[in-house]
Amino acid sequence: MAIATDKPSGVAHIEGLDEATTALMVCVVARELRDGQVVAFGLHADAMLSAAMLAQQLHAPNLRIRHGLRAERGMVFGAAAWTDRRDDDSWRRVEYLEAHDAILRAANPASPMRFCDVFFVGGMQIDREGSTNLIGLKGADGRLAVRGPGSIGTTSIGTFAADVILFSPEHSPRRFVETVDFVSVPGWKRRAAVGLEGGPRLCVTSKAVMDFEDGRMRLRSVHAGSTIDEVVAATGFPLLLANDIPTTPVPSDAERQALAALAGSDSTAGDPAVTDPTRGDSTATDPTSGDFGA
Amino acid sequence: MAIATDKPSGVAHIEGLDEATTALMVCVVARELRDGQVVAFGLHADAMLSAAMLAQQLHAPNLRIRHGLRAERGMVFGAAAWTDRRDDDSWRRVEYLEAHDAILRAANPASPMRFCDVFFVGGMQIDREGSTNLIGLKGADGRLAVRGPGSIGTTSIGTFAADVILFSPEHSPRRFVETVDFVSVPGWKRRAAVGLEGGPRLCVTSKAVMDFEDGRMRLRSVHAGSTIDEVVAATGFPLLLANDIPTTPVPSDAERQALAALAGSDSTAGDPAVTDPTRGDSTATDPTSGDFGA
Amino acid sequence: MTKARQDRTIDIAAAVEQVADGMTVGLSGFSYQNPPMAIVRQIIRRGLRDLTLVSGPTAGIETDLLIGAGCVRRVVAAGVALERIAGIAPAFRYHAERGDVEVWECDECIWYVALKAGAWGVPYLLWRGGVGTSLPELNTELEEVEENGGRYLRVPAIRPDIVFLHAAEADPFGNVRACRQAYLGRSFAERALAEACNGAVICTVESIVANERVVAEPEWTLLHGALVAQAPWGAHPGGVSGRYVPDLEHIRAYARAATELRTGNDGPYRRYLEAFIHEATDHDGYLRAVGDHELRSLRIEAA
Amino acid sequence: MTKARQDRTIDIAAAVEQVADGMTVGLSGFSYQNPPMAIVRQIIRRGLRDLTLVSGPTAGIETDLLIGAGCVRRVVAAGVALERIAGIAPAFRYHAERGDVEVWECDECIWYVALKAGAWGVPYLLWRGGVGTSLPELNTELEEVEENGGRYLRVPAIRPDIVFLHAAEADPFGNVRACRQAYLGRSFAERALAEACNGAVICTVESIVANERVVAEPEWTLLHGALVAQAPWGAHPGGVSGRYVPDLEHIRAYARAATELRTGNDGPYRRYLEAFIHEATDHDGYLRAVGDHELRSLRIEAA
Repeated sequence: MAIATDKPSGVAHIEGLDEATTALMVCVVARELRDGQVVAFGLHADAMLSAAMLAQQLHAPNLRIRHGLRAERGMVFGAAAWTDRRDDDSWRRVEYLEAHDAILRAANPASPMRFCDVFFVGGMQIDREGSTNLIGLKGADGRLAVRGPGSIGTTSIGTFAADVILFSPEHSPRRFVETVDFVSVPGWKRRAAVGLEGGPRLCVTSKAVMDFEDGRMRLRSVHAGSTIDEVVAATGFPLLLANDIPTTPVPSDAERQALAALAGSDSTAGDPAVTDPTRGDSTATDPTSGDFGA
Repeated sequence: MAIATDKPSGVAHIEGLDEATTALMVCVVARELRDGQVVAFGLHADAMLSAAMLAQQLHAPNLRIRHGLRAERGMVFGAAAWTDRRDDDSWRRVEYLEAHDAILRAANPASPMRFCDVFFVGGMQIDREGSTNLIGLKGADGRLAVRGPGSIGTTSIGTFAADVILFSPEHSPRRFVETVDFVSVPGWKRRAAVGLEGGPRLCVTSKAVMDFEDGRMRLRSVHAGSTIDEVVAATGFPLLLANDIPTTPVPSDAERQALAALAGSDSTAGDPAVTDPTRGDSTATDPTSGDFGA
Repeated sequence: MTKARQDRTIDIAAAVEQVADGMTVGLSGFSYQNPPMAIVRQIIRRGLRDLTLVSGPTAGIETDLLIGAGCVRRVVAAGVALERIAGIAPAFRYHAERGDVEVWECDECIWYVALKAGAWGVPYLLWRGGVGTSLPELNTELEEVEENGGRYLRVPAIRPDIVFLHAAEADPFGNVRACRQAYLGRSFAERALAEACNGAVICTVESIVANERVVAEPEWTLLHGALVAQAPWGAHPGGVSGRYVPDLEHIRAYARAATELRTGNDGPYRRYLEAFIHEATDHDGYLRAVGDHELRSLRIEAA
Repeated sequence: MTKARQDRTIDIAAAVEQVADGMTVGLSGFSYQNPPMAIVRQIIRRGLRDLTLVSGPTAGIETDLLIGAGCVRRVVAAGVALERIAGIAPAFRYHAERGDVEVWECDECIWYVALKAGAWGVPYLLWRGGVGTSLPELNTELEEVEENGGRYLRVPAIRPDIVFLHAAEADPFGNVRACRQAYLGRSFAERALAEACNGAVICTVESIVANERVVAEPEWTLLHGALVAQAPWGAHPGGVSGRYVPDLEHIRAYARAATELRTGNDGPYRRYLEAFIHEATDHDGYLRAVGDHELRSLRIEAA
């Protein structure tokens, strides 16, 4: 899945992806973030952090970031600011600190202190209307047969966020299914049924960028190195096709320079022996196989 | 209402009371506080603070104090630690600080972090079952005619506290009424009707000490300088009489020494021109007259 | 950086332009501490009407003055008082007794619970404090209900349309700080109001500090995302912890004037409004009317 | 002072004596950070059964180990994972799939809302997060209801019978502090657990500090009223912010053993329990089994 481009430095590492693909995904996300928004994501979402910081540098100086791992012009919301063997001191570089239960503030997106506008969600499964599943997979009897990690913070924050961005390095029929077995965060139709506003706006994978039309996922652009046919085949439901499906623009000079500048700040080296399928930056291959979870 | 005893120094000033009477009331309250309890009171309850600190010194070293004004081995619960022309720095001498909405913790008296066990309440009116009223007085038409200040923190904290201690320097038929016009904190019968545990245990005035028997106020002791008849006449409902009604014991040597030692700590001089009928340490004479509220 | 970060400073007049008649307005202040008085006076100058104030949780002169000036239809506060100067705030008392002003009868906890419901986006929360009292009788929005065999109040959500705060300092980007030297003002009800707010949170401050200072001490940031208006002495005659103490002489004079209302003499109160609000056409004018000498005497020296 | 202030220190064995089969036990820990592992191992040594764990909000090895050791009937957590080492905690996965352990399916916010209901003494609170998801289907205690035309979950109160925490330090009187050098561990879920707790809050700490230090810096006190047990390295193989980082090698070895459970081979897991819990008959024994060299390599140097 490598794409042919110069290797930009300073981008977060995503397990199993080469740096160029990661950089492209980071740029795609960064371009979607608008100035003044508050973006939030989970513990290990290094790529999302890179994207948010890139957007802050390039076009969104008023972006506020809520990230457990490191935060820039944002906050450490309680717990999570450490990683692996390094004790993180990012809380010394943020503008405010809040207790972890500040996540309850997600319930009021109208407040200037709102938890977020944009929230990133991954999943063991993602379906055509953008519902996600971190709960588990059904067996033949329709009951939960494969235990997932649990919904973590995704359910409520995903419920209240105006814009949900789905982030899935893996792009496979097993990940992209017609209907998720269990729902952690509801997609468009499920949201309409219970009167929720907002919903999934974008889905970024290592192969392509999708958006939504009338609540159904639609292919918007394909990364260099993949083809439309390949993406369609790798998706477990009929993907709507935009009228024009360009190649995803590669990182511009400005983006690459900004990414390189970010390399000067602390970057996180993933633990090469392991994967994390529960966050948006995961590349876990098979949630039913033994090759993750240990 | 002055009582004949040596004047102890270092006791909080209560408007309209001589120091000896104040000291006696402080000692009465201190004797009631048990080791390990958490006691809470409002902004201007200097006498309660003196009592709690005295108890801490003499027999209750594990007493925890929640006080807006100053706190010792306790907390400043948010707002209140200033007084008049002095900017109070008591937050530098406490063990923990909490935001003002820690008062919501009153709802769980079982937690080791509980807000309080003992809570002090005053009122424009206090009735025979120990209900209090800070809301207002009824006119002839049964509607609110005299506006009180409002219930402040008394209602909820008084609802959850195991022991409510009523504190009223003024002892008059107008303050002690058969039935309060409006209820800020419910007394015994009202609590039983809605299933509340705990309730008013003691009532301390400048004339006497009352407790409760079967949910009705009972005279327990009379301060030197007053008589049983005088106290009964000053109470606007039939006061139960204990079998033996002694003179309230005057401050012991140990109590007087401890009070004198407390004088070394910051003491608050009340503003002599004014009174505060809304807190337990008030001596406001007539809630319907013009001599308070301005 | 190709674009500059947005400056979130605003002036007092522009801040108050965001208020309209009938709005629900949250106000900081715990008794004498941190009331947004510069804003209050500008609201009075604009002649706004029918406001619902969410004050407090224990309100003081900011609420009394707005009531006395005729701006208020309803007050959500657990108490309105001027500490030892007036155990019942006099304009509040006068207008509540006349029925000009409706009181959303509550206590401090219920005040918080209503704002938590607002912040959490739910129609109500249950609360046990207040059962067996007169609160549900006087405040028809507090319904006493039975749940699982126990009695509770259903406390409806309150969501201010706009919130005004006063604090020691803020940076130009909306990070509001308490005074480093003082605990006070660090954990009042400001967060509860801001979290429940449906609209702008506007904070007047004694001084604007550099963002670098905020980043160096993030634990002192009270709240973020605010609009910031510089207003030195903006809490006067209230106090700001670590900066200046309340002006008791001024408050006492105010209280004397307000107490006259009940005797049918509104002259002193009208003269107070004239001298300190209408003739002093803005905050600087107010400070001149109070006098430099008086203000300086209130200042707290750094420890 | 005629009486001495009560020392609230306790030892690990006495702390765990307070737990009984079937209890609801709150545990600190956010992923690798601050799990009360010395307590967890003692619970396993005692062979306690049928516990309901209120872990997290995002649980890690403390929960996985208790499940693997057979102590747990139900888990209240928004997620159970070993970060990058195991995206789904392996013993949790194995026993949940077998049906040995019931999962009170929730997310982080619902976890907090349930504890807030517990702390506030109400039977339930309403919450909007989770409508339209599978949570009410999988967790029958979460009822989806209609209120004022909107859909909400009724989240029932959770009240732990006892809560175990691990923190950097405490004084002998129950004031628990975060490490001054680190933000982390300062604002986890500890307060939410302690506020909802029906019984004792017991905190193991790296070190016991003088009360004078607590009073000098009251803003660093996380909670008060706790019982305090000294347990240096008490979070190992988790980390304590400002003190030591998680022991990833140890966690990885543990995860390999736990992953074998699903293949039907429980030998490695039993050997792990033997070596680190049963043969190491107390916390000191555990630290000897881990090895001084390994522990020292994890220490964070003061900045």
